[in-house]
Amino acid sequence: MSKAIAYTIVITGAPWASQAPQTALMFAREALLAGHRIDRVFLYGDGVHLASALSTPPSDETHWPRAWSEFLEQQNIPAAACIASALRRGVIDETEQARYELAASNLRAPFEIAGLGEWVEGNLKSDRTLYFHGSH
Amino acid sequence: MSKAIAYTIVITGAPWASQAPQTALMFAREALLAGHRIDRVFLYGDGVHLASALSTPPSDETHWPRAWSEFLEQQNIPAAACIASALRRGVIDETEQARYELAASNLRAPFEIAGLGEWVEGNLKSDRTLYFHGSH
Amino acid sequence: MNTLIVVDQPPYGSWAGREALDMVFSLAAFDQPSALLFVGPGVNWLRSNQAPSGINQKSVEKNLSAAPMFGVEAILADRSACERFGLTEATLVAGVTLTDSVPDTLDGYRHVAFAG
Amino acid sequence: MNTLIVVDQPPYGSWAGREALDMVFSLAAFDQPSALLFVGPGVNWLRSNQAPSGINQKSVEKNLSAAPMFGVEAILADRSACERFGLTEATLVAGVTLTDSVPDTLDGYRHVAFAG
Amino acid sequence: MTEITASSDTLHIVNKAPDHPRFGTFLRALSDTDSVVLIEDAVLACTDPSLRLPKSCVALTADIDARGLQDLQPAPHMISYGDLVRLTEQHEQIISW
Amino acid sequence: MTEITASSDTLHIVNKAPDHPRFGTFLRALSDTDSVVLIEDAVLACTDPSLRLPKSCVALTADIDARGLQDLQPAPHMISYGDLVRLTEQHEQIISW
Repeated sequence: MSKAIAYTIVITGAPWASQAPQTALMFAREALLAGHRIDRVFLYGDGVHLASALSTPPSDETHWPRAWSEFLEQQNIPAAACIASALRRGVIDETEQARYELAASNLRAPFEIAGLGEWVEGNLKSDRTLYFHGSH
Repeated sequence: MSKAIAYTIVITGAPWASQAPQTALMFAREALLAGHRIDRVFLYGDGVHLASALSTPPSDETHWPRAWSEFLEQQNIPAAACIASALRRGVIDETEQARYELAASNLRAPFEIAGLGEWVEGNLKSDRTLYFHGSH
Repeated sequence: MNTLIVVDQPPYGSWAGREALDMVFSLAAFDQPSALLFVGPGVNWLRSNQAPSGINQKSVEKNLSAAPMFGVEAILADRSACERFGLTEATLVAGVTLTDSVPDTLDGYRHVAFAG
Repeated sequence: MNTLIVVDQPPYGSWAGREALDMVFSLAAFDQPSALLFVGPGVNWLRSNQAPSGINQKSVEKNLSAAPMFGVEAILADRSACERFGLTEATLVAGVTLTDSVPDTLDGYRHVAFAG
Repeated sequence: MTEITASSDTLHIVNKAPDHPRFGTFLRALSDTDSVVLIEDAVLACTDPSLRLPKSCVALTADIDARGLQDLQPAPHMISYGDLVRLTEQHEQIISW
Repeated sequence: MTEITASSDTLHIVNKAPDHPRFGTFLRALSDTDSVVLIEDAVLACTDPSLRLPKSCVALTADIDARGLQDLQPAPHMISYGDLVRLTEQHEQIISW
């Protein structure tokens, strides 16, 4: 095998509107199997919906937010949703809930809310930044 | 003026991903001004994100979910988000929160959760069913 | 009040086609005359032998084949789109009626709608 | 590590262009060399006299004109797309460099990304 | 906009950019006597005279202005949101593309 | 898939259907020596021999199978998700369309 590679993975397509979270998860699993590292996962634009704690698909469908959460926790990979994208689209953590006096929060652990600086840092630190977009 | 017309309005595009909620609101206001009636508003597909109680755009941007809520309440127009679309996408009322043992609910009043039967009934009852889609 | 639901998005990459199917099944459940029309890349919903287990999705082939039983009056497809995507009688699912004129097909329905 | 952010969606109908702008401003804020490339209907972001108050949105013209000041190295646009959408020197915002070859432009950047 | 007479023809409301595949499907579905309103991204079609749009085609002023197309030559026929409501009064069959 | 040698050329990962405008932009951006992987809706491009795709173009098996394209003639070159990872090892410049 060639030398181990570090990836930053950016997901911009939402589950149940695109295949992006699915393809990205398959890729991420195979990358780890090949001995590579995933530095971080960054959700941008409509991709932030993957971090919803309230998504409730029918029980016979794959639950992409849960599948991603479990993968991130098992592999101890940090993951963040872009704060500007997330606030507009109603994906909120407890800090933002308090700041904006909202009735609830709905961010699924281990996702965090972070600025685009996390993405810039990923670009700099990782050997590759890979994007998984919506199909539209 | 010609005779008053009753509309069902269907929105399938999400705010901050499409212009659909904006165009639909402009249309709805003008329809009432022209003496027409809006029987109901139905959110389908990505359009259910318009019913998020947690959307928090920057304060200098139009808050489409709030603008729609206020319009619906002022005009006493019933509005529903499709249950199948909403559950997958994490738009949840208190009933569904209890049923699926979720940590929170995030449905903005006066939107309700309802089945596609509401849409079928709208088609039958209203003179026109108008769709406002995303741009993709 | 007959309704035509149109699908122009390809399968699996987005949910629009599935949500269009839900619409037409819902019309049928309320005894409203309804049909499906597949155009553009949407015709790829009609290819037989779809095997989406590798992408962890469910096939819609079964749902489509059950459509007439549930009261959906027709499954229509634009012939030129089928030809463009290499869909022949051998590879189309059963029960599809090909149309040579999308405008004429649309004219036959009081309501025409997309899922998104 | 120079980065090119590409915009191919038209303005106002979706948020993709604005989110692309946020990306390039963020790179500039962290002193990373970056540029914007507008292609296809995306070139319509570059038309002067945008007046979106009637649709209750903010114009991005001001943000774009501030881009060089914030350290964005270039605002590039595909010449053929500009021609297709009737964009001339008279109607383009200031500071845009037209490119005759998208492949050559892409080759000049280590990272090339879309916002969505 | 001047008064519109009642019509049994289809009203097409198009919001997709002209290079979106659905815009092409819309063009193919169009009959000679149909009415067309361009809204949102579809108003960009006014920049391309080679598109075969009917003479009666109109575009929403707010979307034209937003995109800086106020001074386009030849100028598109423009309507307000209120005019759009009137068009939906006059047409029983409406297709939103 | 056989072993791939290191390359300084671009790897294009395309997920849009062939009639999506971005697919056209991708085709125009393609250089002769670039590598191409079709994923998701883009695998439908394999049904259209008139598209000018490079001979080295490959498609994800899972997406081919999902869409019932297993028996397509001529058969597209197919790769697994693991092969896709190997292609990203070999290319420093990667564009996701």
